[in-house]
Amino acid sequence: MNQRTIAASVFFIIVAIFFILAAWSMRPFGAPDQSAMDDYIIQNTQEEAGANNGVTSVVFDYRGFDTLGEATILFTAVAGVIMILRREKHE
Amino acid sequence: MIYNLPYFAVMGLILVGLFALIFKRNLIKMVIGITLIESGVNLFLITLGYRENSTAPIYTSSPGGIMSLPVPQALTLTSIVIGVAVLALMLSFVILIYRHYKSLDVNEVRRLRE
Amino acid sequence: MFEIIIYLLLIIGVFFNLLGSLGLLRFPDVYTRLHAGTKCTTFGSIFLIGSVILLGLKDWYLGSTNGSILAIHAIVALVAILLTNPTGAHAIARAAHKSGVMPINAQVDHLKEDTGGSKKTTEIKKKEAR
Amino acid sequence: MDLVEIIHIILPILIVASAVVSIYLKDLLAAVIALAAMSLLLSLEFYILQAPDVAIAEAGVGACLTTAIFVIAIRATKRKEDA
Amino acid sequence: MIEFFNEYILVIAILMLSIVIAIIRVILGPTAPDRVVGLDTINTIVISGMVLLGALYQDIIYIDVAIVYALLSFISTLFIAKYLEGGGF
Amino acid sequence: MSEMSRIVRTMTAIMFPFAMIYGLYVIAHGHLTPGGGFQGGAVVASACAMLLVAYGSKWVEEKIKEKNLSLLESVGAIGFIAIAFFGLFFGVAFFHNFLVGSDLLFGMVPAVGSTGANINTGGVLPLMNFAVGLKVIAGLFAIVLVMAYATTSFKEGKS
Repeated sequence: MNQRTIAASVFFIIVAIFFILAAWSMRPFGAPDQSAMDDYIIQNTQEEAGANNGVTSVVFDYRGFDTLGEATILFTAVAGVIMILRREKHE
Repeated sequence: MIYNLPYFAVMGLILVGLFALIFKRNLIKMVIGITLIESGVNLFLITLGYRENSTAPIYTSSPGGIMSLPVPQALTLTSIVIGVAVLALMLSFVILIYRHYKSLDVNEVRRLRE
Repeated sequence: MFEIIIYLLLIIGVFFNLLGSLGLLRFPDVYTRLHAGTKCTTFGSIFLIGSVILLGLKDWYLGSTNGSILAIHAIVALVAILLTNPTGAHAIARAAHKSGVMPINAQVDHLKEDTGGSKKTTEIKKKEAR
Repeated sequence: MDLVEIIHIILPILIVASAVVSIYLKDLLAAVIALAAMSLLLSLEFYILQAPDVAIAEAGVGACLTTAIFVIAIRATKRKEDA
Repeated sequence: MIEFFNEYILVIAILMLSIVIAIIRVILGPTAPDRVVGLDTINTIVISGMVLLGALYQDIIYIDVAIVYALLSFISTLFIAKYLEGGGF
Repeated sequence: MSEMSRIVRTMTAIMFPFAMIYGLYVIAHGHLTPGGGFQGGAVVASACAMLLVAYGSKWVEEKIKEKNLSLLESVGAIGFIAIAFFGLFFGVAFFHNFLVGSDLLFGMVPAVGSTGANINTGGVLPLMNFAVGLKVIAGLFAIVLVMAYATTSFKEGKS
C-alpha cells in the first residue's frame, strides 16, 4: 500500500462518483432532446442519397469524411501490425 | 421509461475498464480494460440515439412509424472497426514486449528498463 | 389451427431450452454438461425457429410477400445452426479430453487406454482415424 | 409491450456482470471467454435498441475476430496472470 | 401490436432466464472447457431469441443479424478449442 | 499438428462458401438491408479466419500471400478515394453523390416511404460499399494471418 496505490484509489473514487452523478442526472432514456439533423436525414435519405438504408447513406454520403479518416486509421494499424511482426518471419 | 438503466450499464462498463486499467498489472488485462471502455462508449452512443417505440432507420419493407436516429449508429459503426484494428496493434506490442522482457508485468518491464 | 401448432412448437422449444440450461448448471463434469448445453438447446432452437417459419408460411398463405422472405431467412438461420453447433461441440469435447479433463466417477476410460497403449497400435489407430 | 421492458432491465445487468467477471478472473483464457460473452450480450442489446447495422458489425467483429486475436496473443505469451 | 405476439415476448423472457443460468455457469465453471460450453449455450439461445424478436417486430431485416451469428459464432469456439488442444495456429 | 480434426475440416469446407456468399450478400445489399462495407467485410474476414483455424496458418499462407492482401487493401483505399474524387469532377463537391437521378447504373431514385427492395438504387453507395468492403476484408484478415503466422513460427523455432 504505497502512495501510488492510494493516489490511484482516490482518483478512481472521484471518477466513479462523477460517473454515477452523470448517469443519474442524464435525460430520460428513449427521448432525444435535439433531433433536427436526424429528422432531416430520415426524411430526405431516399430522395438525396437514393438509398433505403439511412445508416449507410450517413456513412458514405452525408459524413464521408469520417469514413475517410477511418480508412486511414485502418490502413495505419494494418501497416503497423505487419511491420512489427514481419521481422520474426525471416529470422 | 426504463429509468436510465442503460446509462448505468454504460457507467459500469467504463468504470470496470478504468479499474482494470489502473489497478491491474498484467498487460493483457489492461488491453481487456481498454476493450471494455470502448464497448461502453459504443453502447453510450447507441443509447443516445434510441427513441421509445421506434423502428430501425431502414425503409425496406418497414412497418412505418417513428425511426431511431441514424447518425449515432453510423459513428458507432466506424468506431467498431477502428476498435478492432487498434486492439490488434496493442496486442502486437504486447507480444513484442513479452519477447523482450519475458514478462507481462508492468512493474517488471519498467524495472528492467531502468 | 395454425396458432395452436405455433403455440405447441413454442412451448416445446422453450421447455427444452430451459431444461438445457438447467442441466448445464446441475451436471457434474464437462462431458455431461456438453450433452445438456449443446444437444438440448439445439433441439429446442429447432422448434423455436420452426414456429417462426410456420408464422411466415401462414403470412405467405394469407397473401403477404414479407412472410415468404421471413420464412426463407429463418430457414437459412436454422440450417446454419444445425451445421455449426455439433461441430463446435465436437471440438470442445476433443479439446477437453486432450487438455486432460477427466470425467467424474469414470471407472474405465477407453480413450485414455488407446492413447496410452503401445506405440505401434497407437500409430495405426491414428492413421485409421485420419 | 410491457414484458419487453424486462429484457431492457435484465440485459444491462448481465452485460456489466460479465464485464466484471472478465476482469476478476485470474486465468486469462477464461477472461477472454467472459469477454466474448459480454460482446454477445452487447450485440443483443444493440439489436433491441433498434440498431441492426451495429449489431451485425459487433457480431462479425466480436464473435470471431476479437476472440481470435486475444487467443493468438495469449498463445504467444502466457496464460496465467501472475499477480 | 396484435395480442397473439405477446406469447413471443413471454418466450423471450424465459430465454432471458436461461441466459442468466448459463452466465452463472460461465462464472462458476472450474475449468476452461466448462466456460466454453456455457458460451456455446448462450450463443444458441441468443440466436433463437434474435429470430423470435425478428418475428415479434414483424420486420424481415432483423433476421440477418441472427444468420450472421449462426454462421460465425462457432469460430471463437474453434479458436479456443485449438488453443486447449495445444499446438500452434 | 497445426490442423484440427477431420470433422472440423470437413465442416469448414462446407461452411466456408456459405459464409463467403452471405458476406458478399451483406456487402452488395448494403443500401437496402442492414449491412454495408464494414459489416460484410467483417463477415468475410471471419470466414477466412475459420479457414485459418481449421487448416493451419501455414496452409493459408501458401494459398494467400500477405503481400497480396496488402496490395488488395491499397486497391480498396484507392478505389474509395477515386470515387470520392469523381464526385468532385462530375458533381459539385468531394463525396458528392453524382450518380443519383441519372440514367446510369444504380441511378434510380426509390419511392418515398416504405418500399420494396430495388437493387438499382443508391448512386455511388454500392460502389463505395464494395471498395470499403475490399479494404476491410484485406485489412482484418491480414491482421489475423500475420499474427497467427508470426507467433506460430516463433513458438516452433523456440521449442
